[in-house]
Amino acid sequence: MSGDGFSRRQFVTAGGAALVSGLAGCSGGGDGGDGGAATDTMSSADTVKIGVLEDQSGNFALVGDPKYKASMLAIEEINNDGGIDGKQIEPVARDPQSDNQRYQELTREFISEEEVDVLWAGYSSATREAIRPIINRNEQLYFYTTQYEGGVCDKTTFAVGPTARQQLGSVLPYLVEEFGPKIYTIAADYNFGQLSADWVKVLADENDAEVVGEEFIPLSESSFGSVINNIQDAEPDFVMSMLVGANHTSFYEQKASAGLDVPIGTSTAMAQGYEHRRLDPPAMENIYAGVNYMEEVPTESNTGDGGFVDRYYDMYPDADYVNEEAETNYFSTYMYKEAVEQAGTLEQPEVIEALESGISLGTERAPEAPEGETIELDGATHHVDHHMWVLRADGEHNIEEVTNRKIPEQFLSNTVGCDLTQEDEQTQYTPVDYFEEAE
Amino acid sequence: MVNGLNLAFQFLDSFAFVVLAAAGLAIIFGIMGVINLAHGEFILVGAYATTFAVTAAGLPLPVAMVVGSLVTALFGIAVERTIISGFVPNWIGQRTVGRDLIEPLYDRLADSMVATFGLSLVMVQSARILFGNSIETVGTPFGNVAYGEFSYSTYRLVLAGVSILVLVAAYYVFTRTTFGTRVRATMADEQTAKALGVDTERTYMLTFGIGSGLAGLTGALFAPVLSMQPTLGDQFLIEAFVAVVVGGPSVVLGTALSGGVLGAVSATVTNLTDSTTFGRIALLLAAMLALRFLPGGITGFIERVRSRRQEGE
Amino acid sequence: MSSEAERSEASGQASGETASSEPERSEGSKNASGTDTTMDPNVRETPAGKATGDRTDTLLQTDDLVKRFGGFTATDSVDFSVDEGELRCLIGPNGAGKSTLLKLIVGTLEPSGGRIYYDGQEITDMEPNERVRSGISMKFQVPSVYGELSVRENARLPVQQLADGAERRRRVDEAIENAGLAGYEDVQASALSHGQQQQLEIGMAASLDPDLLLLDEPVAGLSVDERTEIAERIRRLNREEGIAFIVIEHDTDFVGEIADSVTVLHRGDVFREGSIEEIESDPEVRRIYLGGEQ
Amino acid sequence: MAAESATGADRGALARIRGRLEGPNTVGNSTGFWIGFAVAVLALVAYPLVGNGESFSLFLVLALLGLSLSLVWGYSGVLSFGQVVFFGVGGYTFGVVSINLPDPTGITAAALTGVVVGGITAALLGYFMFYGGVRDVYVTIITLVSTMVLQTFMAQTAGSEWTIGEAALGGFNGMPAIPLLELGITGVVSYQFVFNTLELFVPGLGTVEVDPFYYLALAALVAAYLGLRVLVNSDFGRVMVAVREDQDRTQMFGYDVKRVKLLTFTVGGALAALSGVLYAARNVYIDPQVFALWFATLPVIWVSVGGRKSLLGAVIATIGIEYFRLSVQGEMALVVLGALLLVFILALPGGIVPWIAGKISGSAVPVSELDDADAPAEVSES
Repeated sequence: MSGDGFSRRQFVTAGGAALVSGLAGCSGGGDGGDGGAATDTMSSADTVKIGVLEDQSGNFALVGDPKYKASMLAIEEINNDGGIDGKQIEPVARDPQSDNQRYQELTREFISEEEVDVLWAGYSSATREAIRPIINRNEQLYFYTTQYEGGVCDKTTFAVGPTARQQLGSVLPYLVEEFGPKIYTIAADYNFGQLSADWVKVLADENDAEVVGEEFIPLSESSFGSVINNIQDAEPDFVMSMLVGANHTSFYEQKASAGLDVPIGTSTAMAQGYEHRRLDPPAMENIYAGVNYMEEVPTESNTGDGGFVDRYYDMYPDADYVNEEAETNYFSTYMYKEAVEQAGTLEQPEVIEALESGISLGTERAPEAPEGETIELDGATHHVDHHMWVLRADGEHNIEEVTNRKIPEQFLSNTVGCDLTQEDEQTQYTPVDYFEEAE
Repeated sequence: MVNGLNLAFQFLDSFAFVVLAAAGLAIIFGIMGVINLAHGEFILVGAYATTFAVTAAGLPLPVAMVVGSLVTALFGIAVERTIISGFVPNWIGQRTVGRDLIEPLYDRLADSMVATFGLSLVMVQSARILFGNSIETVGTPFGNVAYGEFSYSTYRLVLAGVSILVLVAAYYVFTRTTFGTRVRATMADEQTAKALGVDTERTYMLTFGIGSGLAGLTGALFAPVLSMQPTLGDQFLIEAFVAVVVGGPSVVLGTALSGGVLGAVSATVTNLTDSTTFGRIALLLAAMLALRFLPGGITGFIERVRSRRQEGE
Repeated sequence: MSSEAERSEASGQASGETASSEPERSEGSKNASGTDTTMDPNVRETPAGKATGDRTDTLLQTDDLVKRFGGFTATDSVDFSVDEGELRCLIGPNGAGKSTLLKLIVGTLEPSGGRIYYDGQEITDMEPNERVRSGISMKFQVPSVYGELSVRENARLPVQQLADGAERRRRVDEAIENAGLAGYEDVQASALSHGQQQQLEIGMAASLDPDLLLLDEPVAGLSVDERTEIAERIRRLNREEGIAFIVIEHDTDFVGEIADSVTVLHRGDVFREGSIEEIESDPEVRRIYLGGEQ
Repeated sequence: MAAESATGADRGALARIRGRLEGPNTVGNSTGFWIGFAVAVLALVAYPLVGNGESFSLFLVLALLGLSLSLVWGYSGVLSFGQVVFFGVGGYTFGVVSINLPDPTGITAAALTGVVVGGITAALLGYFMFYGGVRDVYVTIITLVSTMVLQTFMAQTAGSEWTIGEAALGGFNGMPAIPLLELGITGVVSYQFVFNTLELFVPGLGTVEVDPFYYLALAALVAAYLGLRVLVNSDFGRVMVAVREDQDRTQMFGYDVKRVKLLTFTVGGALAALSGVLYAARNVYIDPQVFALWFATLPVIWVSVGGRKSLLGAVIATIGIEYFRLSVQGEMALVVLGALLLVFILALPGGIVPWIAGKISGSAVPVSELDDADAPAEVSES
């Protein structure tokens, strides 16, 4: 891919070209059902096939597009730097359009026909759960990079995004200390929102705070008059918000215009959908995001000149924002490179083994992850001990750092005892099985 | 804790949302018989046009809103001329093949549904290609009104007021003006209306334009309050259809009444169960029951009651 | 809004007449069968077969039948009866309530008051399709055959409930032949002429072997020989199959050709009843017809 | 006709079968049609040898959903958005029952229960509407609203309290870990159709591994298509078409129009549920997206583009549109798809297959060649 920016016009023509090849349909090149010795085309013998399925249209395009762009950036950098173990990376990318049905079909095609060596796919938890049966059946090495509710202990899945416990664990204690113990939780009314709300209860118990109210809002809701009134009625010290999606963004706008100025801790706002760039100030004033990464994270490897942000915008001049998931796509590609070079082969079981031997970025062998310091991939749980930041937006939506510290993934390792180096598993654990206060 | 004023404000909020969501559709679907699945995208055009008028052209918000509605009205007329009435394709057809290419979509419910679904796919994706996955939102004007420990955004109350104004204006235009009578005559029986000298082509065009303009106005009014994304139209679609159908034959009055009923149900249940999910499900179930037990919709029911009372039974 | 026009035009008439509780019987009307008007349902047992010649049993009886649309009274406490095998014509100026009466009998309209008896049972609240099953069949004012289906398919629909296999085919062919549509079996019904559609619809209604066939202006808009054809058809059905008829028709010659007796409806009530000669010679009838009355 | 000879007898039987399959209510009644049909089915049978059977089977499953709407809308005039409701109910029921009874008998029972529960749901919704005098656009809107109710409700069933026995409904993330489809009786005979490969010896190609689920879906689709052809050409089918054309007139021929609509709606619901069961079995997963508005609109588009009054049109259009929708890529994909829909419905309002049929047979109405399909060995007296 040429070095200059991947402007929209080029993308459209590429789309057109893909359209034509696409018409040949998924039955085209594939050598059909015969599972005999794969008569690989020559190119795949000495290239690394990386499959990237990220939403560039549909409901999750806003947060999915940066993920796609970051993967392409990492791949281009590695290729320019000699590739993996001397082999150039051949990216295989299609737009699933935020449609779980397309994810399933494209995952099938990427595994059985394109025969990708590794797969990055999916923003929402629903998408992960939709394709995990296909991943498990084919024992396909799979990176899931979105921050999520946590608890997935799966032999071939690497959930390298931060978990709800890590994110809420970074922002909630600070807010309790800073503003007081009374918490009001508002969350999107689906799995992620409900499990995150359970984690707020667990963390409140650990930090002797108290959840005075909890409210779940359907993804399709966009008027928050009653929610704002309930918050005012409960008079909490701060609010924990795990709202998700386009419709929920309007909560922040409506909260500001209703004059509700209680501090709000969040694990989803600003870092994923960059609301502070899209809404008019002071909508996001006094919002505290507990995340592993945002474009404004002040580390040398991120905002320093020639850093990750600069390189990202060099490649995509008209990109909107470098969000949390983009960084995870980026550094996890380097983790994969490390693992393949350690394993010396593309065979997925060996690469998984190398990944489980503990890959860390920020050492002399591998560049530092944009979120800063060294971060390690924990072999047993396939999760990452992230460098967690708490960042606050002021009246003009400028982002300032509040705290930052390393928070390891504890739920799967300590509480559940998931150790994939010892025994294979493909289950998702939830806090309610282990903490009674999460009832 | 159900606070009277809270409940009232929430009711106004739901009422304004349902009525404004259904405003344009009441005319395009209610009066003209076109099931417009791209209704949400007409609202999107109004919202984007208003936002750009403020951010790019620097116009004050009220002026930008008028611009937003007009742009959508013109867009609506363009859609009507090309797809709905097939005037342009037939004009071309006459000159090339010597016959009309397509038949108008009026009163062809299923076909208009498929056509407008295709149109909505094109509009959402084009908006994404041209303007990206999101554009900057304008701020919400007017502060808030505080009462006790609560406060409510003044703009939301203004929205409720405007929604009533829109209804009154539409009611006046469509029932008390000669233009209104011409529209209803054309829709009731185009042939007879044409025979009576009504320029039905122009009436169809203008009526569709007004319907689109109203949808654009809804987009303009909600622009400061919603996040500007190509898929913002989806949240209006179901409420709009339900309100129009539950409203019944006398379209404008019906939309107001169904907006009231559905708004009340949604606000009350949300308050009682403290869950917006059940508030939304209650609204949908209320709509299903209304459609079942009031076959002619609310105004159909009123019509029957009035005529039965006259029978003196 | 739509019923606006109807209401204003009718309001002028509605007034006084219906106020009296006891429906004053227009003098001179005699009930053709001479039996007491109020039927005692359980006394009369239903005849086994269809009595062809026997003219004494009342097949249909309406009691104080009322239908109001808002303020307008379409039928005003009508007492009306038809005997088995009787060919009754229904005439009267427009808006006299003829079509309304038919719709009340067949059940597509619910009465505002009064009762309807058929073949000894009360059918006031019976579903329309149940009434058809018990022997009442109707041809609508606007010819309504299934345009997209062929003539044969149209003819099969009513018959398939009654017979299968060879018997069904015989009846289908018979219905098509009687409707004068032999050779048109595979033609799409919408391609038929107006007259042919009328004939087909009459054939379909008749093929249900009804006891009572209601025809709403069967010859409206037809040529003279088409009218005689249909008149002949009705008479043959009446004589050979013993089907009783209620036929609404303005054309008095047509009525003269077929009617056993005639009922004149005026302002929603029975105005005169009798043979065609009596009706034609009655000055009162001519007056209300020719609009002498303001 | 003269006395039948031996060959005549089976020709008579064949003609009788064909007689039941043909009639004015279906497009394509000529021998040429049946030859074309046989060729098409053979092509589909051979497809996995050439193309990827595993992914193509999705289109066969969705074609069943298209057929269900074609029956309900095309043949009895009820435009329903609710087919995806029964599709989803069927799929979820299959998931719940099979997770709780994961052995072959249990899974087979789960499949049947899914279809039955889907049919019952259709019957209940149908009774609620038709016996309440609800007609035309109101039916469409009620079914549209019912999909929204289910989507909103199912999306929030994520908590642990929303489990039925072992099966967690899973809320927005969908129901995980549906057992692999294995039909039969435990211990006696059973075969696993999903995530399994079938060795076929094909002369000239050697042994080839194909996806058995593809053939299960193909068999279900062909059986459903032929079954519906028999239904719509039967006496009941004639009443359905009469109800579609003019329900008031049909009532006056003594038919209980409400009951006819309810029966058709229930059969359509069961067929949609069957499609949902196969969908959930194939993907080993089902989520509330199946109740989403855009998914509920797809069947209407398939049937409109394919041809409202043609079962074959629904099948061909479903497979064609879904194949295209899935394979076309790039940013312009949705724009192209939207534009195509617009052009198709404006240019060919009647749908493709009736248009083609019209072109082939030259006359507007596909007239059946057999003069009378009831019984070939007729002896005409008159």
